[in-house]
Amino acid sequence: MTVNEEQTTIGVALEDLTREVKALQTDGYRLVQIGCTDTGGAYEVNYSFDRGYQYRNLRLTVGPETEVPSISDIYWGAFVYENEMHDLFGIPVNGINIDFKGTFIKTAEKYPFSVTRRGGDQCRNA
Amino acid sequence: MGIFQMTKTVLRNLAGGPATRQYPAVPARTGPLTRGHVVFDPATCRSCSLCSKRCPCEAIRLDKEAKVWEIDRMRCIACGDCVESCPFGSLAMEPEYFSPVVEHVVERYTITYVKPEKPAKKPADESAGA
Amino acid sequence: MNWLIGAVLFLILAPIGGGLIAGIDRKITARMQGRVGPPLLQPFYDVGKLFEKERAVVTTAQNFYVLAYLIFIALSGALFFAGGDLLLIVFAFTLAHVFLVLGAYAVHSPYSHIGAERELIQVMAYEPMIILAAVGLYMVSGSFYVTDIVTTTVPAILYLPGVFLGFVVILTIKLRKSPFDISTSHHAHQEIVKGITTEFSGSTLAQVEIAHWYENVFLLGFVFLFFAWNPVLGIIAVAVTYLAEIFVDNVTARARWQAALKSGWLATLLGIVNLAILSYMMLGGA
Amino acid sequence: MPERIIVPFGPQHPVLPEPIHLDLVLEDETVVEAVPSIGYIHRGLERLIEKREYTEYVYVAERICGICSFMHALCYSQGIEEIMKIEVPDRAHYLRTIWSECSRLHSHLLWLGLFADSMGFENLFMRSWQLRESVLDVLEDTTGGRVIQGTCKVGGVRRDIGAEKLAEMHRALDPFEAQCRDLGDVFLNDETVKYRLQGLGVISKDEAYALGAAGPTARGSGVAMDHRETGYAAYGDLGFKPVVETAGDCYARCAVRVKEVYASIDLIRRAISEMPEGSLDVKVKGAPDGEYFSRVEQPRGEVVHYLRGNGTKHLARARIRTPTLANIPPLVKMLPGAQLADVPVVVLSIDPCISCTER
Repeated sequence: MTVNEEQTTIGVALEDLTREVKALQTDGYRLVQIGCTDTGGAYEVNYSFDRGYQYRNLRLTVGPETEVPSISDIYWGAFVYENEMHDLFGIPVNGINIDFKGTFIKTAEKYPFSVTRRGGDQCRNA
Repeated sequence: MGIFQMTKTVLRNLAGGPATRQYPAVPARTGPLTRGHVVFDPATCRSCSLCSKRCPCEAIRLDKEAKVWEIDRMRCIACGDCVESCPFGSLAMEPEYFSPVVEHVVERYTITYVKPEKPAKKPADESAGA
Repeated sequence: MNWLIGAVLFLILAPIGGGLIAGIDRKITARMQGRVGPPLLQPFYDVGKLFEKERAVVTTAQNFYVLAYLIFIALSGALFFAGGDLLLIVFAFTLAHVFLVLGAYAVHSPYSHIGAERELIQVMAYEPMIILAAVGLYMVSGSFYVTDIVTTTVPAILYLPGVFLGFVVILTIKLRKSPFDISTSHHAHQEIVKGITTEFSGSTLAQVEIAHWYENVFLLGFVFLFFAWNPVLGIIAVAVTYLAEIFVDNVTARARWQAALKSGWLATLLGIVNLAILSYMMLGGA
Repeated sequence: MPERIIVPFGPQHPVLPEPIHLDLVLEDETVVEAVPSIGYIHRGLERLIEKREYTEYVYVAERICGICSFMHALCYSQGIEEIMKIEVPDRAHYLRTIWSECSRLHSHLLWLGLFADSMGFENLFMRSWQLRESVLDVLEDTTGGRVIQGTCKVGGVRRDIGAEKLAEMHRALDPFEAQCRDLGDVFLNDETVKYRLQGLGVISKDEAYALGAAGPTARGSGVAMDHRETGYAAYGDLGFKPVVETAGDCYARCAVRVKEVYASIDLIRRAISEMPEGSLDVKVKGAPDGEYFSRVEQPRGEVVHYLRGNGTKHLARARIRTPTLANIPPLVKMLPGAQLADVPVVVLSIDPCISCTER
């Protein structure tokens, strides 16, 4: 039996985020990942969900210092991704259930992937 | 039989002798394809620098002016991409692993390839190896 | 004078014999696992290397405790081979382990503390059985003295099969073999690192190792007592018992401490039933 | 209330050779809370994509993990192929499947060995790794690398397996399967192993789903979720059914992996006998422009490679979500209530691969 995988991406506004996530949870979606992409000065945060190999993305676009509400009260396991968002990108996340306050991923440099750092850290090999 | 399920294996091991080998006294098993280390032939290199461009970890450096080809063995991940990309067959992959070293040395070769005197339409018979 | 010769011979030869036994053990274990295994004399190389190491200790008290452990283990073994009183021997043997536990408690490491707690649980598990074994041998031979037990012509094993089996079970605990290697094992792949011996290093650890060799020889001597009426059979029995321990080590996973305690007491129960039947028979016969 | 002590577990603990740190809050020997932290070896491989051409990044992607290496390369290549609309030849699909399943075999046998070691069963550990060695030999003979295969590339594969070698592999499968079944019997039937595993670290089906568990951790709890069902590479042709256990304890997770070993052998056997002829790769021209979430089922669970191209030779972003990261929340839920003696067993039951997680 082969299932066709479909991927959809929809934009979401910051204030609608928790409501949309809640709706997806009620629909029986599981959280696959939360990932950030910096788009030169701002971040795109992809919240990915899956139900029966149907892939849905909520895409949130935020500025560098914008606080993002945590979805860890809806998906308990979201704390790993949200701590990662904070530790690598420096995006402040509000109200994570297990907040490591920047110690989940102990990098030598704080917020190594942050947009405000761009250009400062040259890759040694480049 | 729930208890002592492992008995069969234990008896077989006792009878069959050890399956391990005493490396490094006995050399490691390698196959003909094993990616051990890259060797360079300075006599055929035409300084096209494709190898250094393709190298994913920037272990190869080529200086066209000084005719120097360098490889940093500690960076090299032996992926074999340079060997495949070399159009002149100057690079080859040997199956033996490089022996451990105690200090960081960059291997340096001087390219001895001399361009043929007159372009007499030499056929490109030395196509890529590997 | 005989007793003195026995004790001195034990003190000199037991570390050599114990080390060789450990070497053979490692070789056989390796072969059971399909490995080549270390050289036969590897345990001696290990201990020799440990003595050369720098002394790094957290609390100096631990050295004292470990030394006391070594001395009392050697003492109990020497008493045994001098043909002394079994009850006194068991007492000295237990005291030795108390010192080891105190040594582990002297350092402030969670791993060695948990190891020490587990060692105490082990003492609880095997102690009753060792005493029962002494009592059983007394009932058969009519004396607590090793000299008398060795010279008796009664085949003790025929009267004490339950006690012997129980003793073999606790021998697994004593030899620190799987499934009961809960307080420390021969390989540090354990949730509490190396348990009770985690914080010992250098010559202190070497002393623990030598004490372990003394202990093994002493325990195998105890096994011999069950077969003392026929020395040849006795030596074969000792070898077979040890091989069986290695085999069990290789075909089982490590149990939790609860199971070790339960098994120790089940073994004791087996011993008690054996002794009860024996005393009933003796009373009936009398 | 009993006194609580905190026992550090990792990042360098002999039973778990992976740099994950757990603070275990204990009451006697019972765990009441476990706080994980990672990041000891973060390598920033995601950012390396901005410096490497997209065709060369395959080698970097492959080195995210030393065990699921082939599958990282596969997932990355599939993502790029999806963005650039490249049709990969059938033979490449089949070869990719064979190497994927060989990787799964060697990963599962490695895990079974480590798992046996965590419960103090050294002999079983040695036996598992002895069997794994024969898989590694096959990988070395066919790809040139024991754990880093380096044969997957964007647009196909770099090497072929000759007909003779394929026949030899096919012949070797039957005796190998018999040996694996002997090994599996010990894991599934031995009393001491059962005593250590059953009823330990239970996580229910709903909980596993809600926590986003992946791979054998989810399937051991009865969530029938295996990305191979979507039919990437040759799985669509070969047909595939996920292995599911329902108990949700460590024993169930172990059983899933043991049965997946059998399933992988079967998949390899069918892939070899149905291997089509044809070319190995297609020429890749241009540069990727677009984005795709590429997903592949690794031995540890589903991996997500988010790839985003901007029309140049360098991708704008690669974000890799490894299965271990997804399995950390279930692990945090499993640990409370376990005995200290069981902590290594529970931690290993999710098959943690921290070097993957620290990409």
